[in-house]
Amino acid sequence: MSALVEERVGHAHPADHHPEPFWRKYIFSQDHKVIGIQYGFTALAFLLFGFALMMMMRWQLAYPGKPIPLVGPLLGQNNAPGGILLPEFYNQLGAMHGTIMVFLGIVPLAVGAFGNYVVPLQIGAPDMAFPKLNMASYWLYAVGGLIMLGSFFAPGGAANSGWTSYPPLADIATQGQTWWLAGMLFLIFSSLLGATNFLVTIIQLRAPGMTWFRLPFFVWAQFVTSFLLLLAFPALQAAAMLQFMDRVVGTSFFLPQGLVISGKVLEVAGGGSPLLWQHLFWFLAHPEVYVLILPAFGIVAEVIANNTRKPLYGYRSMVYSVVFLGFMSFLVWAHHMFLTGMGTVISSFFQTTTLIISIPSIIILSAFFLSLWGGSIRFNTPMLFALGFLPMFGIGGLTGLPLGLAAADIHLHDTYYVIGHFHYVVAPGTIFAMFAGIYYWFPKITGKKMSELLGKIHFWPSFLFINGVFLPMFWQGLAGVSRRLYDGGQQYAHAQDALWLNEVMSVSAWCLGLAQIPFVINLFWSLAKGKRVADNHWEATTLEWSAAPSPPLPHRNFHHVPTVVRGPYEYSAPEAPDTYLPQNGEADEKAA
Amino acid sequence: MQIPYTVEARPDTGLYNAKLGIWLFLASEVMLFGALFSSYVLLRTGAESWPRGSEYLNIPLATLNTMILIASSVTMVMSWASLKLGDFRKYKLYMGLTVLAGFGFLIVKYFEYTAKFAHHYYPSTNTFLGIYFTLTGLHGLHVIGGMIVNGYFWGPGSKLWRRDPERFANRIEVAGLYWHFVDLVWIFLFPTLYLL
Amino acid sequence: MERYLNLPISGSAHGGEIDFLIGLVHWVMAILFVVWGVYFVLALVRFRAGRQPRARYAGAKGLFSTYGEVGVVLVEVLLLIGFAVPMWARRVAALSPAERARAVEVRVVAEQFAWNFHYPGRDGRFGRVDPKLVSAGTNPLGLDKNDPAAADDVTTINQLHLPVGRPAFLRLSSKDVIHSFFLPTMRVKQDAVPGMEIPVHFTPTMVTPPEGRLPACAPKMDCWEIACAQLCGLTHYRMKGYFTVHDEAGFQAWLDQNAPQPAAPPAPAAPPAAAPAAP
Amino acid sequence: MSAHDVEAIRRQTRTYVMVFAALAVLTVVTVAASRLDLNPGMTIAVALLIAAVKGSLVAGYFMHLIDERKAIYWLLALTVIFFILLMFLPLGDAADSIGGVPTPV
Ligand code: HEA
Ligand code: HEA
Ligand code: CUA
Ligand SMILES: [Cu+2]
Repeated sequence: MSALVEERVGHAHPADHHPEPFWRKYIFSQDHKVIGIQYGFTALAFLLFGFALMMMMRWQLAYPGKPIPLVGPLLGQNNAPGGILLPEFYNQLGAMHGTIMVFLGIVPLAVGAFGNYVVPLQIGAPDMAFPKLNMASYWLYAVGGLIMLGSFFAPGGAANSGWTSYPPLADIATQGQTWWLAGMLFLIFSSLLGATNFLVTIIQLRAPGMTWFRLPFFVWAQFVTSFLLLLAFPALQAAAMLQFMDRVVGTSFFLPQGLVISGKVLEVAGGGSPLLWQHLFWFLAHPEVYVLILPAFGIVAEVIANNTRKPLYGYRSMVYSVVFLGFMSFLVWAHHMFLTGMGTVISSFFQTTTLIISIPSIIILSAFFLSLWGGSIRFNTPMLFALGFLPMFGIGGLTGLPLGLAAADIHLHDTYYVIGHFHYVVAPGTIFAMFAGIYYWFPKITGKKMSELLGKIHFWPSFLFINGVFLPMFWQGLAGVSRRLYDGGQQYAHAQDALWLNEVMSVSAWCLGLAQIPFVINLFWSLAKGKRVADNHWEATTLEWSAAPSPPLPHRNFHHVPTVVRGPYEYSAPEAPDTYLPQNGEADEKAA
Repeated sequence: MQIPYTVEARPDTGLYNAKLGIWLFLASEVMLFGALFSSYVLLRTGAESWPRGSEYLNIPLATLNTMILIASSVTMVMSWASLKLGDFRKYKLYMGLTVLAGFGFLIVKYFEYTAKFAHHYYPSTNTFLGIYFTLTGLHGLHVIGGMIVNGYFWGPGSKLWRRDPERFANRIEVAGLYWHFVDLVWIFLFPTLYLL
Repeated sequence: MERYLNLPISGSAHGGEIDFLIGLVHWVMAILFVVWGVYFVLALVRFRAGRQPRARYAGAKGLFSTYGEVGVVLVEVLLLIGFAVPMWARRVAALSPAERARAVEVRVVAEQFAWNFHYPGRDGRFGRVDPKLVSAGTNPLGLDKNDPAAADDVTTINQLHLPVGRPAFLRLSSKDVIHSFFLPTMRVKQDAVPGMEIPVHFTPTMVTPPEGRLPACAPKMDCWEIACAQLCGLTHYRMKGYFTVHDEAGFQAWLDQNAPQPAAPPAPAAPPAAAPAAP
Repeated sequence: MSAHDVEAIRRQTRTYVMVFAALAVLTVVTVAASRLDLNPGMTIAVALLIAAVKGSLVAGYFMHLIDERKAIYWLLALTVIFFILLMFLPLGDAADSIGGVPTPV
């Protein structure tokens, strides 16, 4: 083995010797760590932007028709005359909030940033398999993001047909929709390249001894995620192309015969099918929601194992569950389409698969809960966010069950119940996991530690207010309040009793925004002035902590290739002197 | 530290990185064209009537194009085999032919398209023509992409041969896999669009 | 459970079972949540580092989770086979001929941003419609006034009236984009997809109380409503209609009142029962 | 490169030429078959069958799939499963739909 190590070290990358110019090192970098950080900051910025859009919407929902204070006058006459949001602008904000949060915020953060930074380190690889492609992925993402942002300045503004872009509405929408499609094509291409890269990296570049069942759960989660991206995204790619053709060239793939728009017969050939779009869209978008959650599972697994100081409960069954979850996620998509005229046979199929897919989720969540048993739990900031994730994902997941039963979905479909369901999984769920990841790996990335005090000031209000935003949504949804309503339901008699909640949710959302200030301060302050910490600050077992310095070496990560001798979570093993046994064997040799 | 298995195969998988990479990418391409085929089938079965390809399209030209693409696939695989046999000049010849065949294909396609436009057949005319232009257009883009890659390996990219022949042969194998896939897609497009 | 879930009143024959299902699932959810929640809090307290300085390597033992998971699977199977699937089958099954004969048949045509209703009138036959005849103000359905079957057809905008106790058979379609036809009080929701016509049937079992009817209900925001649940454009948020369930006599009276005046067939009069524009 | 390998490659190139011939012949056959006035179902079946054979030849020989690593087979099997789902579930939904074409009269 040592010969191999020797040989690889011998081939040291030329970059180790020549200092790279600034643009090679930080802008068009091919180092997975720099690319990961680029992804991270870009994605955080988009998250903040998506949140900002939502804060404006929440104003309109709480105080319909009142001018938005401060920002209102800046939005322009076309969008918000006198600071009052117009419905067309509200719809743009809604569609772009969804798109930005999903495709430009969470996925790039969860996969692009954490995946990129951590996966090669955890498997003991010097970099991703294809560094140039990695760079291309990031830049395609950046271009796609710019197109999305630019679309706000298109005539008629940004896309306004929801993030789902259902035709015919999207087919006849203003130009922003074309920009949306173009932007999506870039993002899709970026994700496809990224996914390919991850898969090759994980399959090919595992260090000696790193067998499949010694992979940290985070790597497994990223592995399955990449498969989802690779095989599901092409369906949206195809759909986006077809919609693009409909809008630009005048085909009618999604337009049936005899449409009458505002009293005029639409001059198209017709013969298309609006439901075709929905099939293609959800063929992607359902796996996509697992793309949002699996990396979060991965992060939570790492943080929980580390901070309970004991092995994860049922690591193997978790791995089988996550693989099964990934597979099944291709089989449930039409649970978003129960009300499109679905017959008994197909609806039974999709109801069954939907309930089946809840089982592996339950197994994983139960494993997290049971992992706490017998632990010695350290309540540091990453752990708080990881622990916060558990019940929040639980609520989100549980509320998926009534939606998965078609008969119950009759009442709940397209109401705020759905909004509540998925925000519980993505916001206090995934976003909390992302925060856990940031606090957890920050010392690895910078060699410095984030402030625990500010971290706690970040966590507790966030936890409180995020529930204040999303819990009332179930109540509204059960009353039958529809989503995507410009005035939050003012028009409707059946919404009246639940209207007062709009203000509660909005105030919570703004407080949630304020609660992020300590985080932003903490992030930048710790970057500059954080306390220096040891390489393995959390006394962790996985390779990124136990075998690499903090920060890891540019372009090669490790001083020499680690050799893996055991599973990922050997904490508090009875025979070990320490509370942790690193995955690589060197520590053992040193001890011997 | 260099990235392992860029040239030699990893023992347990038996693959070098780029080969696994291209197959993964092709898997996503299968899903892309699969989604479009699926759209085609759904639109066709939902349509009241559907024209036969021959009502609009020129079968002899398309047959010619099929032959051209098949031939280019052979020259492509021969160029790789020549490298394996260490015959760089043959490689150049075969690769050059492959790129030329790509041009031939596009030229024929150009005549096909302009003939359609001359008859005022546009993508917007009906769903059949819409899907015809979309599928062949996307396939055409793939051909162009392949030609750029192949052209690069025929020209400036071939310098690698002298430095690292093994690695160069791998690259040609990978480029070949992509090119054959483009051929394979056409093999399905041809009957679905023209003959049925 | 369903009583505590803030559901609107339910006035249709099948509404009760949907509410029951929603209630049942929420029971399952509540049990899971409480059991795991209690465990969670206990575990955090019991195994905090201060109290448990060194973790136990072996961790949780026993088959607690396996039993739990098997239990959940069984419950889910029961929910599916026992309730969800048969309920859905009843929702989408075709009406029996006998019921079809008793049913009130209405064509519902959605458009940006209104609901058009088309009753066949006394002859029980719908007049011919043609997209080319659509004119926004006067003939939103594109009804061919020269078709004899059309002569007695009743059309309304944003006003759906149905008799109690008889099945309603709605044929749902859309002129432009996808809308979703939502009657909260009936537990009915169905997308209206252009290019498709989707049948919906349900039986109102409750007459709209006077305070829920126009015009009495409007100032107090107490009406029985038709909502649009699918984003369909700018004023999706107020694509609202009114919905009234009458007793049989009241329904007939309403129909007669709104039947077209036979005197002037060629002049397409304004739709008889145009709703007051949404406030 | 050993003499053995060289011989193997030479043998392969002969195969390539044969495959080319087969592909060319099948192309002609499929065009000819489309001219026979078979019923529509048959026409589609024949055309797709021939395309499948041609496709397999390309994949098997030019892309070396008949002698490939397990990982690739697994990957392609997975892709094929999802491809089939994507192909047929939407069709199944259309067939099972309670909605119909609008029949106004
Ligand atoms: C990360 C994202 C994510 C995740 C993980 C899920 C998970 C699930 N989703 Fe969700 N879903 C979305 C994101 C997500 N969803 C989005 C974005 C939409 C809307 C899109 C749109 O229309 O715009 C949506 C919509 C949606 C619908 C369509 C609703 C409608 O439009 O009418 C349905 C229907 O079946 C559904 C079902 C489910 C199910 C059954 C799960 C299951 O996988 C959940 C399984 C998990 C559990 C069952 C939890 C187990 C809990 C315990 C073990 C106990 C917990 C204990 C404590 C809390 C203490 N989802
Ligand atoms: C991943 C997905 C995601 C996430 C995270 C969120 C987060 C939030 N969402 Fe959203 N949402 C969607 C996806 C998401 N949403 C989608 C898909 C829709 C449907 C759209 C449609 O109808 O088409 C939707 C719709 C939607 C609606 C319904 C609108 C309507 O129907 O009209 C509402 C209403 O309140 C809402 C609110 C919120 C709120 C308050 C948050 C908050 O939780 C946000 C919290 C965010 C943060 C706390 C981020 C803070 C960022 C930082 C701290 C970064 C710091 C930056 C630097 C250091 C550079 N969302
Ligand atoms: Cu019509 Cu929303
Ligand atoms: Cu889903």
